[in-house]
Amino acid sequence: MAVASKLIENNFRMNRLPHIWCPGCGHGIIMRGIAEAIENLGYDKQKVCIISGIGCSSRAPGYMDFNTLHTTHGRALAFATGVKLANPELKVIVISGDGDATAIGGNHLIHAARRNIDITTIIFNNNIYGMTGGQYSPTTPHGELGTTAPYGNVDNVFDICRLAEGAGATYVARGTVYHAKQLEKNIENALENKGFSVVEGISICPTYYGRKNRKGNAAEMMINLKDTTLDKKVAAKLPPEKTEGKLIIGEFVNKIQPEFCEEYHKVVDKFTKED
Amino acid sequence: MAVASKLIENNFRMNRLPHIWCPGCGHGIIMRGIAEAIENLGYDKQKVCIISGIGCSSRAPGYMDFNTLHTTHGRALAFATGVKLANPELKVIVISGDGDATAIGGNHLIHAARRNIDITTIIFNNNIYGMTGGQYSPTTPHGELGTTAPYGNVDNVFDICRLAEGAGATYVARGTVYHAKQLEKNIENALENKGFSVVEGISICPTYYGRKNRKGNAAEMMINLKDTTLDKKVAAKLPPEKTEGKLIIGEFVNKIQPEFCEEYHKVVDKFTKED
Amino acid sequence: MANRTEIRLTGSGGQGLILAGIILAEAALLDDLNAIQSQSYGPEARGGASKAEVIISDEEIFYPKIQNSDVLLCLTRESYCKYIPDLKDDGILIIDSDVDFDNIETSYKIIQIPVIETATHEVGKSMVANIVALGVIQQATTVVTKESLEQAVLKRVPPGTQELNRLALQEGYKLVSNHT
Amino acid sequence: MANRTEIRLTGSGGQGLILAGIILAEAALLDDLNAIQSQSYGPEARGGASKAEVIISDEEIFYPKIQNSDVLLCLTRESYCKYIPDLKDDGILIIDSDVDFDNIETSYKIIQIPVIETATHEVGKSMVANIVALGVIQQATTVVTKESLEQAVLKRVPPGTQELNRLALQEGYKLVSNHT
Amino acid sequence: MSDKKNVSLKTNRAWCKGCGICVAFCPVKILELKKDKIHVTDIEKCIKCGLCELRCPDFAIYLEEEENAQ
Amino acid sequence: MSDKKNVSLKTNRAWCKGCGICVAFCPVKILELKKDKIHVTDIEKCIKCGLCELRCPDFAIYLEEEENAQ
Amino acid sequence: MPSKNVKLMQGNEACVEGALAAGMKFFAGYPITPSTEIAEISAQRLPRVGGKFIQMEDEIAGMAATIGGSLAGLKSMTATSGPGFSLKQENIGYAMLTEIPCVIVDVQRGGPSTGLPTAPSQSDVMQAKWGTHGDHPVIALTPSSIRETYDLTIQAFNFAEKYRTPVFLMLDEIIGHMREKIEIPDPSEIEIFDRVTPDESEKESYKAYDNNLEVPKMAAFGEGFRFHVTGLMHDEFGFPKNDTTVTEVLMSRIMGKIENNLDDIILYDEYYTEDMDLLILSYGGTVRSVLSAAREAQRAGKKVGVFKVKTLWPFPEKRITELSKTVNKILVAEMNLGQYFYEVDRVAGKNCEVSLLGKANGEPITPTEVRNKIEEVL
Amino acid sequence: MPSKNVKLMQGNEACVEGALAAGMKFFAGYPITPSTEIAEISAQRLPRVGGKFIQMEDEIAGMAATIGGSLAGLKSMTATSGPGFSLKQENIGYAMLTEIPCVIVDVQRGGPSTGLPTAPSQSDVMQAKWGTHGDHPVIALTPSSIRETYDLTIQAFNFAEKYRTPVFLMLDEIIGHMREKIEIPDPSEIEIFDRVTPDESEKESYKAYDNNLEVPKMAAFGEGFRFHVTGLMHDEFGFPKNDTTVTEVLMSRIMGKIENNLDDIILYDEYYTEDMDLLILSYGGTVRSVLSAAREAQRAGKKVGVFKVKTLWPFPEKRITELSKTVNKILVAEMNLGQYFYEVDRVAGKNCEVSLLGKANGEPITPTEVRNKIEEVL
Ligand SMILES: Cc1ncc(C[n+]2csc(CCOP(=O)(O)OP(=O)(O)O)c2C)c(N)n1
Ligand SMILES: Cc1ncc(C[n+]2csc(CCOP(=O)(O)OP(=O)(O)O)c2C)c(N)n1
Ligand code: SF4
Ligand code: SF4
Ligand code: SF4
Ligand code: SF4
Repeated sequence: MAVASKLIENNFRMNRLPHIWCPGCGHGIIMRGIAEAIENLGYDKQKVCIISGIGCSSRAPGYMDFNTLHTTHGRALAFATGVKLANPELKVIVISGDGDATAIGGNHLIHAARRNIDITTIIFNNNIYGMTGGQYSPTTPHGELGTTAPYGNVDNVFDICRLAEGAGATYVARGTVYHAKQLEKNIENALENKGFSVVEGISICPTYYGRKNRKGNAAEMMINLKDTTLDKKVAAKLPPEKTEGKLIIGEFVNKIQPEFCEEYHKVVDKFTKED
Repeated sequence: MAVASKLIENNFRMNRLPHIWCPGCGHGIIMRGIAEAIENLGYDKQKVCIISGIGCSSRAPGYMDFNTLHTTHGRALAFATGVKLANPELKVIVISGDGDATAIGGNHLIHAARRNIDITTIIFNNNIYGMTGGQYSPTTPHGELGTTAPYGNVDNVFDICRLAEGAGATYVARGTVYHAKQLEKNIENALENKGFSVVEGISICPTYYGRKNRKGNAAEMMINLKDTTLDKKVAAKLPPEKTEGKLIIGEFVNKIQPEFCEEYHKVVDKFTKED
Repeated sequence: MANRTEIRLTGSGGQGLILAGIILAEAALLDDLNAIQSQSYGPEARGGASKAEVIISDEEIFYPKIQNSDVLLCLTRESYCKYIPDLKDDGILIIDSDVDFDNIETSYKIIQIPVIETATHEVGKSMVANIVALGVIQQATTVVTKESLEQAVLKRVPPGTQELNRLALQEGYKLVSNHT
Repeated sequence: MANRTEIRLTGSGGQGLILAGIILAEAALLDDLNAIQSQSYGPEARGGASKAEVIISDEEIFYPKIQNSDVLLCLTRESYCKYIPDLKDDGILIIDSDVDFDNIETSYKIIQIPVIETATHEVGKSMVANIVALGVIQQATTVVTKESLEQAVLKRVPPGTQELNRLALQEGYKLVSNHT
Repeated sequence: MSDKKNVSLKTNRAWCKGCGICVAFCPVKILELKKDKIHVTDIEKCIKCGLCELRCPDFAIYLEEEENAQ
Repeated sequence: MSDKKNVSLKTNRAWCKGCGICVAFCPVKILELKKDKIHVTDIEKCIKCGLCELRCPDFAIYLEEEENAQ
Repeated sequence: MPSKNVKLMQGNEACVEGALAAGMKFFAGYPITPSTEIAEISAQRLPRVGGKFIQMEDEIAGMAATIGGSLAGLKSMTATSGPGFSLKQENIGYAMLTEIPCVIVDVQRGGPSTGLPTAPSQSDVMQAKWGTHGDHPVIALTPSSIRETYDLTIQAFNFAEKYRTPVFLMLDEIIGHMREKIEIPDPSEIEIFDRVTPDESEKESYKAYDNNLEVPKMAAFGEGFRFHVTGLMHDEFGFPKNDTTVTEVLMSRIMGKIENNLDDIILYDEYYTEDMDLLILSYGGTVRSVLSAAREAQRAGKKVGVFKVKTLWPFPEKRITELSKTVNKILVAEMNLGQYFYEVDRVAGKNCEVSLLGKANGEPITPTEVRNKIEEVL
Repeated sequence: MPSKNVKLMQGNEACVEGALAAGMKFFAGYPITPSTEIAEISAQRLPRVGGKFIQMEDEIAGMAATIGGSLAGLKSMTATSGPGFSLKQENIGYAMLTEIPCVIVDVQRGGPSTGLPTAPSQSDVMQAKWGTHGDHPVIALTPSSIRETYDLTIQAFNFAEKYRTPVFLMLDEIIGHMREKIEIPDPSEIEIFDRVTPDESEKESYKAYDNNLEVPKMAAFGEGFRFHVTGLMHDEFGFPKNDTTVTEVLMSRIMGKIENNLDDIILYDEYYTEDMDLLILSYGGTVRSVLSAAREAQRAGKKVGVFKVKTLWPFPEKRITELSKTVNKILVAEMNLGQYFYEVDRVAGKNCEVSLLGKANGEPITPTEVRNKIEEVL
């Protein structure tokens, strides 16, 4: 008897599973979604390259049966930029945590967005630093607790999607692990965008964020995701009172613009064709 | 006979002038504007602190007769955050170049914006790295030349104002050295905003950006600023054809939101009042 | 030679073994002994398997890690397998009744008792299994006094749970007394 | 001893002195000599005062910087003041006519000639003052041959400006010949 | 999963971490935890919706295509 | 600069770098460069608009309040 | 019953408590194992004493904000581990050249790179000395017990303030994470050094980099001195100067303020060094294994001395030279593949044989390993 | 008339030309004086040979992208100066542990901090060895002429590819910015080393970190090997392992691949060393002043030998030890306040007297200064 579904067998390094994530950690759901999106799109796995930084989420590539690179904290996109420009044939996916992508890695995120380099970034946003044990991150809501915010976080949060948009990303979407199917679809669309794509996947960390902030167990945190989010299209039809305080999910940007590697290759081609 | 106006004598270190900037460099105009804004607002100069990174523009604090700090490339806002939080009584101003603020310093820019810490950042945007001799920067227009973009820049640009807005800045404006009076007004408003403010001051670098891209001499570059920009309010009344390709100047964001140091002090106060 | 006891508390994350280790060490200090508590992590700081170490001695303790333990508490099979090789020949293995151990010739003493079940059913909170375990260790080793242990427990547990924890300790003592 | 000439070209940024230094060094290579060209910057890479150094020798040149110059070209007063102390006692000072120099007892040779004016009026482009200066230096020192200098100039100047630059060189030669 | 007839529900207790997510979201309530591991109470009632598989973070419950169903 | 009567145009040739910006923007065209430094051709025509001061990057031209104008 | 001030405390916690005792009022950092507790406890404790804690976006910013906090007048600290220590290096160099007092804690873990993030190591010892570009003086202290962590953290602040310089406190994961008995000294017993500040009368003449003083006085921003600070070479007023003499005078004062005060700065302990056949030099968590083995050796009548380094940098050259003349063999025990060993060998190698007991596999050097090495060497 | 291949070339330009000759196809960096020309010339030249140039947002990203480029199969380089070198250190450590070939050029300038950005210096020599956290091997080369810059850049690429490791090329501002005669060798004369790659048949069994090989074969992403790379300690397949044995085996292979090949890697030149009263050891731009003074001394009949270091790291311990037994005095001349001196003193100081001629004021050491020192010492 097989121990896992075909999807898992086809796309994961079976001998590396089960993964190290805690019981109920949402990260596994997003990781599965990425694999399913890749499979749905029929990409050649030899040409798929998955790159991450450091964090719980950043452990994902180690489990996935592609060309995989686990780099330094926050720098995945900079490594990915090198890989992609050096070999534009590769389908490059970056997996990152909210801390990894937007705290220490914030600069690489906005510059990759500015360049519109053809990389798909999936941010596993659990609103906390999981790997180091529950410090607040740039997405920990104001007032909530973290080990370094013992009296309630005084910081404001990033709206990752607005940040990515402001920096120039050509595909931007947000989904949650509760809305796993939609999230998978967002990832597919992101992968199909020729340019820089950001998908913010709202995850859950029952171990730290959940426990610190009394959000209940994993299942309760999932239900909470259902209750506190609204689809963009649905929200558009509601009066403001009904959308207030809700996290909007859905696609925010999906546009076509010159892609960095293609632009660069126009220069190279000019010379190599001359020869 | 005095050698300079009262404004200069009152706000500058006369023995450090003339400054090192090239003939026609726009940076002096913005620096003067900052001094005038401070004087107009009547700030106590003992309480004004001006902080910069590295670059031609970042030399400004050395000339200005306040508490001044010339730091490492890109890091001015991180130093400034320390200064401001440690002593919130100080009026903290950061002067930065387009490279300093948005290339190497991009992360600190977006995080200072996110925190809405009460710092006013003036970005001297000359669309190039001046100090190191003319390499393209994140604001060098697509297709233009820099020493590292010998065949035309393939990168896309940041819209600094949109980036700052996306990151959470509560005051955002753009002006130019041609529109020096308006720019000064923007700086005043920025200083008066209790929170994080960004003023993008479009400057001119005749030595590198101008020469490389055949933009003419300093005066011609100034005139060009007049011709290629449109005030936001004016633009709002024009049909799209008339605004296309123009750089919009004016105020983009001006809103009130909780400021970081104040929020932090609420926590401190809770304990110190208990005593 | 000095009187030195090395105690290893093992199980899985969330069982409160680090806290138990701290309490045990603090109890030793109350007895005017020296104590060092340390723990080791997996490849990262987050959750997973858990191990706390306590060394108690009447002279200065230099090396803070356990080389061979005198006492080994195991609340999971995984931790039993990993740490049993380092138990001294004349040591004591305290193992939860739910955990299978290998039936081999051993020279160490085995105390198999229902720590977790006692916490859940006798005390009423599985959370206090760590305190039950402390009672067991005290009774089995007398490395610290009951007075100091109780004082140390009460200092560390959340307000309002004192009675519960006192009961947990008592149940721990009893488990050993009843153990044949 | 080796035949070694140290030449310092000084003035302000934008006068093309670095290019002149490179051309002079390349001319020396064409004459099968060794040459090193270097420059020094102010506190930053951008504009400002400018200094180019060329060392020409028939043996291997180790130390690439000038200690005391044999030839000093000054196109501005500022650069004259800064570099005149390092001119050798038997050196040559070539100084633009617009620049005042201090009327003191000197043992070095002074050639004051209108380099910039010649470029502007005789050749018609102030831009080529650097090439005029090269003509002057050649004529005053013969450190490189005229053939090599001309070849080196023509290799480096923008296409279409060859005639202009050739003329500039000639005017440079003439300036020295006419100088009393 | 298109033809629901040919699939059946499988669990992998070795990988299951007992988080209870599948239990909470099973529409026909046939999942429970036994000794902190997943357990199917009544396989007959399974409607093969795949919601458990979709949200199991540990790939420990899934619908498998029957090999010889064709 | 409010009371234009009491101010007069000054230059500081030592600081002037000859960029020509003030020359280009003087509305009454009384500024020029002489030996790469600022020069006022006809001070009488100065309307004291201050545009030169506003845009001079080197603070080398400015309107000064007359000390004893009151 | 032990005294009321006796506690069981973790190394990282003792570091924060020491810092607070020394007057720390500002902490900026970024979490990283195994230093994170220092940030966490600072976040809890600082607001309660009117101090400020901020978690920055990364380590570079953490270092920058720490410097900023100090310039605004507060005693400031940051804490990190290997990867973060690497990132901070540029701004550490800035603090050295601009002479900004602050304390940088590095709780060392297994490297290189992400390496073994939760494992102990002492492999940043040379990075502390040479990690940033350019020549610069370094003060680095390393404790080997919880009480020493408390004391040396205070010492680190004192040195920072006294000599206007960043000071490193090098912990290792063993010391950072273990809990041990500590008797907290009474505040009255603790000597605290505050930076020397200029007084009102100096407002007009204030030289932030007065070369007539070994350590120039330091004003805070906002107090009316309006001085300039730059990471370029600068004159006595702090303004950039591209001048060989200015550079020489500045650099020699900066190097000199440390070199001229070695006797004040260099701290170490010696055990059984009166009469030795072998001297073991060690520090931090490792010296505990050495002391354990040496105690045992002494009990067995073997003449094994121990030199416990507390000030890693500046290097205790004088004392080690002296000792190297009294012994035939020196063994350097450290949790790395040989770092401090090089300096010991340079200095002592001229007089005796120097060998290394190094280990970098994620586990501490055990007393048994030291014992075996003693037997091998003696 | 000199040959057609004779040119006047700047050091930074020779570096790019050497890199292109070695097969560089990827450059990622961030401008900084005095290294900027390397980026600028790469930007001009690379697209013309089908290569890629990218200016990243900062030096950290520049280093990361360089590693990425190499993993995708291209020979990669980055260039920087002191402050940027400090910033790159974390990712340099990553490249060392993950064994990614690449060349990192550091054109040294006056430090610490922003210091003297346009002035020459050799003060990053120890940073090259110890700048990143953790223990690691280092290869660092340093040229003293334009031709040597060309040759050693090729050598740097060859070592990087041969040993699967980052290699430093340490220039100084003197060499980087001066223009000198260079005769470009014919491509047929240049030996080029390409990384050893696994072949098709190994697809299923490929071990990116095969410990049976001194230097494991390196596949590129996208070629069908689907391997994993991590900066954590890892097993032979590249997967993270928190295991002392795995760590030991990995680290000893990584250290060993350099230590076992010292004879291949260590390059130096000797002048007049057969019969000496004094040996001067120097490198880079400074050795030119030394050679000038030594030539003069020899002409005056003084027995002054010169040891010109080309491979700074690994340290040429064997040869320096030998030489130190044949001479009474060794003088180390370097543009810093004493860095390489420490290693020379450690190794040679056991056999002879070692002294330092150091300078760090923004100006090069002149032949006159060397001459005076020779007179003082002899
Ligand atoms: C340079 C550096 N700084 C800090 C760390 C410590 N660190 C590891 S992961 C992490 C944050 C993880 O949070 P996030 O990216 O949100 O991912 P999660 O673990 O929550 O999935 C931190 C701070 C590090 N490894 N390297
Ligand atoms: C860490 C570091 N990297 C690079 C440099 C080199 N550098 C100095 S200024 C500068 C860019 C300046 O451009 P910008 O910020 O736009 O200011 P401008 O000079 O144009 O006013 C660079 C790359 C440096 N000093 N430090
Ligand atoms: S700590 Fe949080 S994010 Fe990390 S594995 Fe556990 S639940 Fe997931
Ligand atoms: S290089 Fe450009 S930005 Fe710098 S001073 Fe000159 S004109 Fe201004
Ligand atoms: S969701 Fe998965 S891991 Fe969680 S209980 Fe169900 S089967 Fe187990
Ligand atoms: S704008 Fe100023 S610097 Fe330029 S020419 Fe006029 S006075 Fe001179």
